[in-house]
Amino acid sequence: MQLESMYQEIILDHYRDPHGRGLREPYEGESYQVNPTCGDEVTLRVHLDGDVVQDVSYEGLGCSISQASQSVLHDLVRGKTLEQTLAIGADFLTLIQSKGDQAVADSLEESLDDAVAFVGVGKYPARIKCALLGWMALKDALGQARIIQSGGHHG
Amino acid sequence: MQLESMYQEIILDHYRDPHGRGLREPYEGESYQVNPTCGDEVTLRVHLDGDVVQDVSYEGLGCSISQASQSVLHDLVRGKTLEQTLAIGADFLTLIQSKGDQAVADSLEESLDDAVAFVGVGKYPARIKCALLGWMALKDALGQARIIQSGGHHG
Amino acid sequence: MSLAVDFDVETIRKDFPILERRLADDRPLVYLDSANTSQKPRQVLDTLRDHYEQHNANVARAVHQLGEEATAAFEAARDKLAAFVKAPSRDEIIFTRGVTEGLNLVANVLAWADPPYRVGPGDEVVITEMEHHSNIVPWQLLTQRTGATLRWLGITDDGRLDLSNLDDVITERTKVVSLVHVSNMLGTINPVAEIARRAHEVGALVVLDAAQAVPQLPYDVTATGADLLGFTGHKMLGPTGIGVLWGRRDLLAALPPFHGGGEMIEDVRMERSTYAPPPHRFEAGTPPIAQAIGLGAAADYLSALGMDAVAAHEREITAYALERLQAIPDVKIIGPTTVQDRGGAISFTFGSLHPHDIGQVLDSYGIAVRGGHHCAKPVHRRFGVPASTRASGYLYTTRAEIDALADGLEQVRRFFGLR
Amino acid sequence: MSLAVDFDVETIRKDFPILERRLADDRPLVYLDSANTSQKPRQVLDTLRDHYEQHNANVARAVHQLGEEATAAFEAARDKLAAFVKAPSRDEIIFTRGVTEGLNLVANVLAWADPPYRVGPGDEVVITEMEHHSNIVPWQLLTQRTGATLRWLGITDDGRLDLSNLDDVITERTKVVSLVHVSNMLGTINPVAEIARRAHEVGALVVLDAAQAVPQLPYDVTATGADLLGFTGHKMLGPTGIGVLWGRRDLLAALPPFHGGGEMIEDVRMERSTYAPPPHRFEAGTPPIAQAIGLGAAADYLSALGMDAVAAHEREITAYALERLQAIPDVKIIGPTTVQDRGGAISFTFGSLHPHDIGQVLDSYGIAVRGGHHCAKPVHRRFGVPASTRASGYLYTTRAEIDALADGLEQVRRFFGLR
Ligand SMILES: Cc1ncc(COP(=O)(O)O)c(C=O)c1O
Ligand SMILES: Cc1ncc(COP(=O)(O)O)c(C=O)c1O
Repeated sequence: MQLESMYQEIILDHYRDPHGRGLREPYEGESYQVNPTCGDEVTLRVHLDGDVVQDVSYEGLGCSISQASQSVLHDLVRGKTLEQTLAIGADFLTLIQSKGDQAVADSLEESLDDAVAFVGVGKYPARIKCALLGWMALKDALGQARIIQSGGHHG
Repeated sequence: MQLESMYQEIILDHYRDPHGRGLREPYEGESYQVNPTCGDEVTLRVHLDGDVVQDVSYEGLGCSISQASQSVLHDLVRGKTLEQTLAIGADFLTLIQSKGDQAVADSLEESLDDAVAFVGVGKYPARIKCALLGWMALKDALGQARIIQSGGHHG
Repeated sequence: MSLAVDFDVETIRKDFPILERRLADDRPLVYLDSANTSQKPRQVLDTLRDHYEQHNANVARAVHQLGEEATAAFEAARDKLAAFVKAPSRDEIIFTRGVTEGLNLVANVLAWADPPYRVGPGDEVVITEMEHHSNIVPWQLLTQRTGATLRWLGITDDGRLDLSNLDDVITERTKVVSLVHVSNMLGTINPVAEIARRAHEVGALVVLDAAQAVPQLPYDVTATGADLLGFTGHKMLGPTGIGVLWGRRDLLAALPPFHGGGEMIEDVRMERSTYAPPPHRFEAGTPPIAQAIGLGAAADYLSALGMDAVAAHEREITAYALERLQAIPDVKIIGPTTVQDRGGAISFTFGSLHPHDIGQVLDSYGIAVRGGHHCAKPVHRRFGVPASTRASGYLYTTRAEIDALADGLEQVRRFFGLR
Repeated sequence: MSLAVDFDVETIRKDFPILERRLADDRPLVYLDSANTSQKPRQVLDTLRDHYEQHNANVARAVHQLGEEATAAFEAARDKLAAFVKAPSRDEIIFTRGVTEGLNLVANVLAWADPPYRVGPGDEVVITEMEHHSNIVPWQLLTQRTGATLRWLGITDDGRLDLSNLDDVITERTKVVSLVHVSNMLGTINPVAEIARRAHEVGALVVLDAAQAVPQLPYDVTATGADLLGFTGHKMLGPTGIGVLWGRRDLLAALPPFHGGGEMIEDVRMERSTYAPPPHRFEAGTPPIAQAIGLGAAADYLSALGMDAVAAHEREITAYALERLQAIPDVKIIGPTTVQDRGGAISFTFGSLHPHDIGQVLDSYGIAVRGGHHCAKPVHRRFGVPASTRASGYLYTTRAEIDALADGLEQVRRFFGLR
């Protein structure tokens, strides 16, 4: 049945039992993102230690896909370097925009791990934004954090 | 052929040789009317003597139908009382709005004389305004003239 | 309902080609998103095609045969719409793209109007918390740009307008009261005549968003008490891209133009222009000609069925849906729970499940509902939910489709293991 | 023209059902009013019908299958139109009702924009005497309402823009220069890039009315030098009720919304709202969904033929018409008399005969032309005539139809006994 191609078991698991939820201190970057179509929203914080993403904390309202995607995001980027994090984000975007191409998913398994389960979402254009909401917030929050950091370096 | 049902010989005669054209003094009412769709325009004056329409003078730009209709108007109402003039105007409107009904034309022959030739115009909605432009100006100019007259009575 | 004798849903459904559509997994379509947009009967589609294939030309401009035919059909559509909502004059029917444009038209010209209609600093505009964004944002823009103040009526817990402070909100400072006749989210039918009475007492104009009302109810614009009123063609079997703004004739005649260009003029000089009388003053540019003609055909279709019968069917199907939905554990309806003063849109929550997830599972069974904020975020905020699921039927909706929805919701529960 | 190899008018005509129409007296239709509105190929009509019968739903709102299909088709139409005019980004394509709405959109938001775009007291807007009313009246309304000043470029006796005083008219005070790319009355193709250069020198925005240009010429928005540019679907084989406003992405992002409501928002609270990025910011309410999809099909149709071939055919048929018409005694063409920098509309006078009378007689032979001021009164005034007759062909127009026009004019002469 079609439905399972979007709602893979891993996604439902993350949805029912999200990892790392809640907003935590300290943080260097914070972003609020909203999906105008459905009103879903997320607030996401990043805590950097030098070049390393020490924590991603988040809170918000949304569907299973957006909630699970944020949980997966948390797992994937914690402990990664900035550069690795941005690369993972780019890979996730590629996955979601692949229109559900399993070959693309397979090729990204090393980078994305569990998150390749989201490949099916790409077949549902209306849900793509749900899967990306947290990742947009991450990119935005990282941008802020780097400005603060570079400000720190210069000052 | 269709065309002759609109352009009856009488209409073409009036068009080629319009009666009473030109703006004259004295006058008590004047009206300027324009057909927004085609830009045709007419300026028309009425000269009343008591209750009687002594003269209708006019000038303007327009197609054969509007020109001929103004010429016919001039012939019809000169020398008529105000009340007769308004009745003739109402009959002309009925004729034009009859959608080309020859029975209506026949019933109005006494009142409209030559002007029943315009019955065919009623079949062409886009041309109805052409035929009525002068008559709208007449109604407007008469209204003005009566205000002036009644002002005179009171004053 | 004696009126519904000729109203046979199965016969009606045969007029709607899309209802034969098979979706993925060869499922039949169960279309319960009619408050969003209605489906179109072949009578409307045939009219569109016939117009384009036989009579297509621009209107009010050409003396040739096609031009006369197109103009006659377009203006006949104006007559049909005037009759459909019992407008006292055909010149009161302005064709717009939809109700959103109609409401923006009103909000814009009121900034430019002469007194007493002009909205300026110190004036107040009153709306309600129940409005669609299309009846909120234009007034926010107007009041922000003119220095006027926006005020609003609230909503009671059972989804009715809170009129307890009506006389405090609508005051001598109020210039405009604009509200929705039938809510697209709560379903509520508002007591518009009562509110209009208060508004007119203080000399305010009354504007109605009748987007959900005209498709569902026998309509008489003057009975509403409104001065101006908009609705939208695509929700009443008509094409997209067309709507109507109705306004009192004397009021329209006193208002300045909205957009400039095309046939809205009387004379144009480089220095200045004069304008045509209504309705043309407000119809700049080539109008949506084919769409107006198509909407005329939609009005014919509805009139042939009888709007009393359409309304009776809507009530019946809504009552059945309210009953079935309320019987499902964890379903909570937002808005009136009986058909008393209620239209056909039913919004609800289902446990803690998100409307996207509910809609996605229903969709896998061919059931089309809307999930989200339905362009009515403030109402959702009022009820403390970010989004809801909405089911809305129309004249082609059957009880079996409501059953499918109820069964579908049980599948949703199973799929997500709703706790 | 090597490009025209695949361009066979007789084959093309088979795609246009209306061209088989028999008029009164069983005359075939000779449609020479395409500058007013074009006819529609069955490919466009089939697309419309298929959309309504198989995929109809509202867009950007629903997670169900029909909603996804309708949204995908609507957004694909945006891609097609972006490609058709070589827009650097799809987000630069705003769907409007037509060019009139597009131009009004621009004129309105410039009243509300932040600096440097806002038009206010002391600022100047420059147009030309050659404009369609749709590119005059919006700027009159803007300048009247904001206290700005309207100025314009004149026309030479042979129907070209008079650029001799360009640097005096476009000055440091100029905020906007808005002009027609191809005149709907004179046929003139204006040197828009040259004028845009001067406008940009003084920091003014350049707006183009491309209503006649996009249907006839291979188009590249960036090559025009425009900042904003509008065109209309019904003149390029598309449905009525749809048009496009193109704008530079960074410029659109800096402009405030036009109308409020529907999907143009990011968040709505009763107190205030925030807005979506372009293009959605400028598309309030349910858009003309089916019409946009239909226009996409029209763009496909034109692209398949190749706009170079379409333009070559237009030039060829225009050259032939200019030649035939000029050979008729008493016919006087208003505007350029050769195809050099010239589009397809040919306006003319015929002795002292009124265009209504000319058109009526031609119509009795099945020949459809336009008579009147063609929504361009100032140009007519400039040439000292109240009205003119206009013949305009398109990709389906044949030489035989031009012959029919020339023969028809001789019948007009006979009928009225032209002296
Ligand atoms: C040059 C020009 N500008 C503007 C318009 C107005 O187009 P629309 O009526 O489709 O808005 C037209 C056509 O009528 C035109 O030819
Ligand atoms: C109550 C109400 N108002 C306004 C609208 C907006 O209608 P449209 O998008 O057709 O302009 C809708 C429908 O979406 C509605 O239900």
